[in-house]
Amino acid sequence: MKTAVIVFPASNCDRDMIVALEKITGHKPHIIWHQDEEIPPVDLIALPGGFSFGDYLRCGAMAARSPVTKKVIEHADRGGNVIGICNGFQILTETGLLPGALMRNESLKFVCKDAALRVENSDTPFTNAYSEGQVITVPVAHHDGNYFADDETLKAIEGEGRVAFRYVDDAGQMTKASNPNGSRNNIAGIINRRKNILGMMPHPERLIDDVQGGTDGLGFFQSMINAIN
Amino acid sequence: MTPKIKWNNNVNITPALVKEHGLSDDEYALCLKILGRTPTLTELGIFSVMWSEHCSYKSSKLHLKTLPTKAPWVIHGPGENAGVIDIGDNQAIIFKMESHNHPSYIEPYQGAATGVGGILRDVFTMGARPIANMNALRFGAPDHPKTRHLLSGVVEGIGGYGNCVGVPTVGGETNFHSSYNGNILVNAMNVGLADQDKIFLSAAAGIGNPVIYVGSKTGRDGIHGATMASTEFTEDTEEKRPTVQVGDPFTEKLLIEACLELMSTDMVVAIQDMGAAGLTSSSVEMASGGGVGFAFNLDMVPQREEGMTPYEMMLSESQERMLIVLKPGREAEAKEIFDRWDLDFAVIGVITDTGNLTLTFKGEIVADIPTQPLADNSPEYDRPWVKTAPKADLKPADVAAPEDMKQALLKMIGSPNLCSRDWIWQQYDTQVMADTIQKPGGDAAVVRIHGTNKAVAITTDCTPRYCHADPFEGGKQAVAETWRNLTAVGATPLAITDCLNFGNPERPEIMGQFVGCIEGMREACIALDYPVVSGNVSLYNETNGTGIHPTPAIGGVGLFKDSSKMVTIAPKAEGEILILIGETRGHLGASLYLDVMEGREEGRPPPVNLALEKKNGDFVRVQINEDRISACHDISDGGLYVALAEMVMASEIGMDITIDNGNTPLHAYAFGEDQGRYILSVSPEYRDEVLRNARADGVTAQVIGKTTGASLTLTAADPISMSELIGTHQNWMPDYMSID
Amino acid sequence: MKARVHITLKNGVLDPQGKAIQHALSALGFDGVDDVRQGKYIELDLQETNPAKAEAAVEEMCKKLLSNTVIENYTIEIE
Amino acid sequence: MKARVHITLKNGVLDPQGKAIQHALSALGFDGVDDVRQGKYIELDLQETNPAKAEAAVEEMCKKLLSNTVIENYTIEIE
Ligand SMILES: Nc1ncnc2c1ncn2[C@@H]1O[C@H](COP(=O)(O)OP(=O)(O)O)[C@@H](O)[C@H]1O
Ligand SMILES: [Mg+2]
Repeated sequence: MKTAVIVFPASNCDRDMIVALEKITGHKPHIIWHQDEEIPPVDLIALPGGFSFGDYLRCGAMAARSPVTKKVIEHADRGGNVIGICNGFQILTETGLLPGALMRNESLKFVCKDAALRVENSDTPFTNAYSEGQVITVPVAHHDGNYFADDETLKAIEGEGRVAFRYVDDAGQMTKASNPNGSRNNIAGIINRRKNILGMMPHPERLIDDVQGGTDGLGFFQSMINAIN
Repeated sequence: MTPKIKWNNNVNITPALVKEHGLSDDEYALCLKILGRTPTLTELGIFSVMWSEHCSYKSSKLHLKTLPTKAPWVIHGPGENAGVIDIGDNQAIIFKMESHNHPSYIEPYQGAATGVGGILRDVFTMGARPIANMNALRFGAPDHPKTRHLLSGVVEGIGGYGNCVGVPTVGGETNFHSSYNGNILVNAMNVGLADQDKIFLSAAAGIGNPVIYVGSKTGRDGIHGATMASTEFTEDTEEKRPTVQVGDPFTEKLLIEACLELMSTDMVVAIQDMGAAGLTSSSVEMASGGGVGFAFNLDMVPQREEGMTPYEMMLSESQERMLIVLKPGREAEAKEIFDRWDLDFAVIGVITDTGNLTLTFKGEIVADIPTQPLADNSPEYDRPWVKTAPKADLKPADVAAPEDMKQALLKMIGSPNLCSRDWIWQQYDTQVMADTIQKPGGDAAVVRIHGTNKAVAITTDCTPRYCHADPFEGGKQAVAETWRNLTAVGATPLAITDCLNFGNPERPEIMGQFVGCIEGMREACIALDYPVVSGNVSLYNETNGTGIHPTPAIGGVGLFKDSSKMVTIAPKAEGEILILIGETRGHLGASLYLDVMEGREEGRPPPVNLALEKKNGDFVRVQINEDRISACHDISDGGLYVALAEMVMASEIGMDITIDNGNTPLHAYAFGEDQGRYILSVSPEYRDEVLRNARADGVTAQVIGKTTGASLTLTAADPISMSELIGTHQNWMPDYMSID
Repeated sequence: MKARVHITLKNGVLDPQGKAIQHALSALGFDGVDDVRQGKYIELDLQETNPAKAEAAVEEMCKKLLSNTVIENYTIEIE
Repeated sequence: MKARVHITLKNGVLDPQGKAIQHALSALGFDGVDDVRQGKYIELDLQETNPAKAEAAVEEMCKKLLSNTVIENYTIEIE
């Protein structure tokens, strides 16, 4: 599986993503700087977490308008796989590749902690290694992860099974207390209609090694290998 | 259009002006002697900041020199931007702690944020990639009207900066005490990783080499009171400007990447961040350190505001700036790197053989100061001091037993100084870089050395109530506690950094506290073979004649050659045996129990027996490294029962404890803060071996119970359920902070 | 010339900041605040001297960068 | 009545957001933008019907909560 990781100024989970992709695919991803004009042909493009352009103005706004992002959009339009983690998810909504927006957390505070996620749809290139309804624990670390979409959009996303992950409690129940940021319907990650783009706030790339406290993130990467190979 | 400059550098230097710049008569006389003439206004400003307490360490130098700074693994001790230690395989750990107390009180968010930014620069300027942030915080009493606002702003600022630059904040400490009501302490520590053959120092060299300014533009930020005084001389009638510095973590992140990229080439001769006193101290340190002169054309300095004067440019504390000496002819190549990262890059001068800092502005020389005398002859005071009077001993019998042990323990773990810090660290990205293998909540944070099996353990500690009661014992204890916390996770302690926060050194009592703490630190460092490699002093933390509790915050760093040896405070299973290491006498003097339960602050602090400390710690470390221990926790604030409760909460496995307190009253045994103690949790198969090894090493060890069930059952206390324990521990801070 | 841009959340879009401010105000004892909405205010110094052209340019800036039209409205004043 | 509050950084205080926006605009090909400053814009719906009283109340809110007077200025409009 050939992959590329896009690096914007002040991306800061790029290395974590590169390490995870290399560990799992056995190949070093292409590292693409935001001003690069071309992305070599790859099976997957990853937009990593961080604070691209300082998260100034709106999270992901400036990155979404970077030259390289046009190439990401072209890749996605051709049906290529794209994932956006955290800041990457924010960028994907800013480009319009995914619907909705990520607003300031309801608490107004940055939140970093382990979050229990329920896999809502295991029939995607990003979740097929999990089973539907499975509860996994993956850390979140963000200031703006409060997913918003208007009623109509939300209905469409839900109706089409496009919620990939939802915040739940340890027992798998969707509760207010288990929602770390105020997201509508406890949404932690969504896919597009064509199922080739996924955006999610939690960080699976931080949980691929036992010493990191668990390996619940591995399935995420395994899914893509399953889908692509 | 640029307004016409009405700057006049040749103002009359009156005694009043000298005084406003904080220079004493003697200091000014020395300044005249060094120059051989009256200073210009710019020069006066430069002398003033260079000889300020903050930059010159004039009150503390004499005593700091007594601290041990050497060990075979120390590569660079104090004197560089940060301390450097050898961790094998050509790798080095570079670390330092620094205060940002005053700015954080004025503007908590920006003050704390720029504190983090500053300490990051101290570390990456030496060629290290920052890998972990720590923060040691002290706030006033919870019921003081400012505390909530300050806590909220400081934590948000630390997170706001550290999270954005992508360095995990992995631990720290947080105290509340009324002595900080008017002077909070915000001490930030950073730890970085470098290759030993890629360590950069600040001493400039090479006559004719270009001197480069990179990073943010210079504005009028943070120019001290002195500037306010000088406004009348600039004929500049603009509104009074705030002196608060605003941090730009985005630019810092770019600066880190650009500087590390530059340092991976062979272009750099010397590099130095612009910290306190900005361009002045960085250039004086670089020039005097290398025995050379600098000639700057200040017109070349990137400026954010119009009409900036040389005085303002030299004293500005705008953030996110660096000064670099390049090899000749490499400017274009270097500029390319900074262009790619969208950072300002300007050649502002050259190295000269004059030994002087020569500043030109609009074609006129505005300052010409010999740097060597300016740096080396900075004042040094042997300030009068008096020894802190010893406190009377407090016997266990002098402290009433609680009516109900269970309620007493709950009150302790739900008190401001012992409750969970979740509310704080959840606002920090503790895991970015994906190498954090022990998060906040344990005895020390542990961060893996990327791509290796090695890891560093990091902790910050100080118990100001002890330092206040007995500076010598308190200083000793602060060092020993960091050593103990590193040991408790299984790491080998290597070295410390410190941040010495005290009141007004011109008061002999305060100076006595300072001297006492240093002496105690020194003894502990020597006994534990644990040198000081960097540090920072913050004096005058005082309002209306009331100083803070003496607070020598210590940041300790230890190493794992094999990170799989690490343990946490959480027992792994039911049925494990709990072994108490060390002697328990029930010392309640200056304890948290006395404070929380009786509102008293009395008595001597628990003495630290350094020989025992070392023996117990070495024993514990060996047991951990030989895989016999499944969890370990040192006993600190709140004593044995609190430590046990913390282990139960971390594992969510209960305990059944039976104490043999002999002649010691049970509450003193349970809550006393005797030093040098640990609790080990071992699976039954290792029980006898651990006890046997302890006996062989002459270490006091006794079995006190086992892990079992879902509640904590303690001698003479009703069982406490997990939910009661965790709820009480976790709720205080969120509840406190939700009251607007 | 100077352009002033106000960026506000569309009706129906939740505003966590506004809500938090309203809550904090009431906790501080300020009663009678029915609603609070927080937006952005951006001032631009432009070299353009023709107001119509300036407005058109700022309109473009708003569409392309300054606002997220999924959730935000903007207004422009030129002076 | 409605109150509109503008909160802007004091003169001379670094505005990293404004700087970044200016930079992004130029990267998008918008030339001739000399400076950008970002501030906050807050709208409040008040029950108060007396303009003077409303203004006084909002002034208090600005001092106590809405603005950080160490680095920010505020202006209030009542309508
Ligand atoms: N300001 C803070 N930031 C991050 N972690 C903190 C902070 N304050 C305390 N902690 C964490 O809380 C835990 C308990 O702190 P403390 O009681 O000081 O530990 P100890 O007694 O072992 O020194 C530690 O893991 C520490 O790192
Ligand atoms: Mg400890």
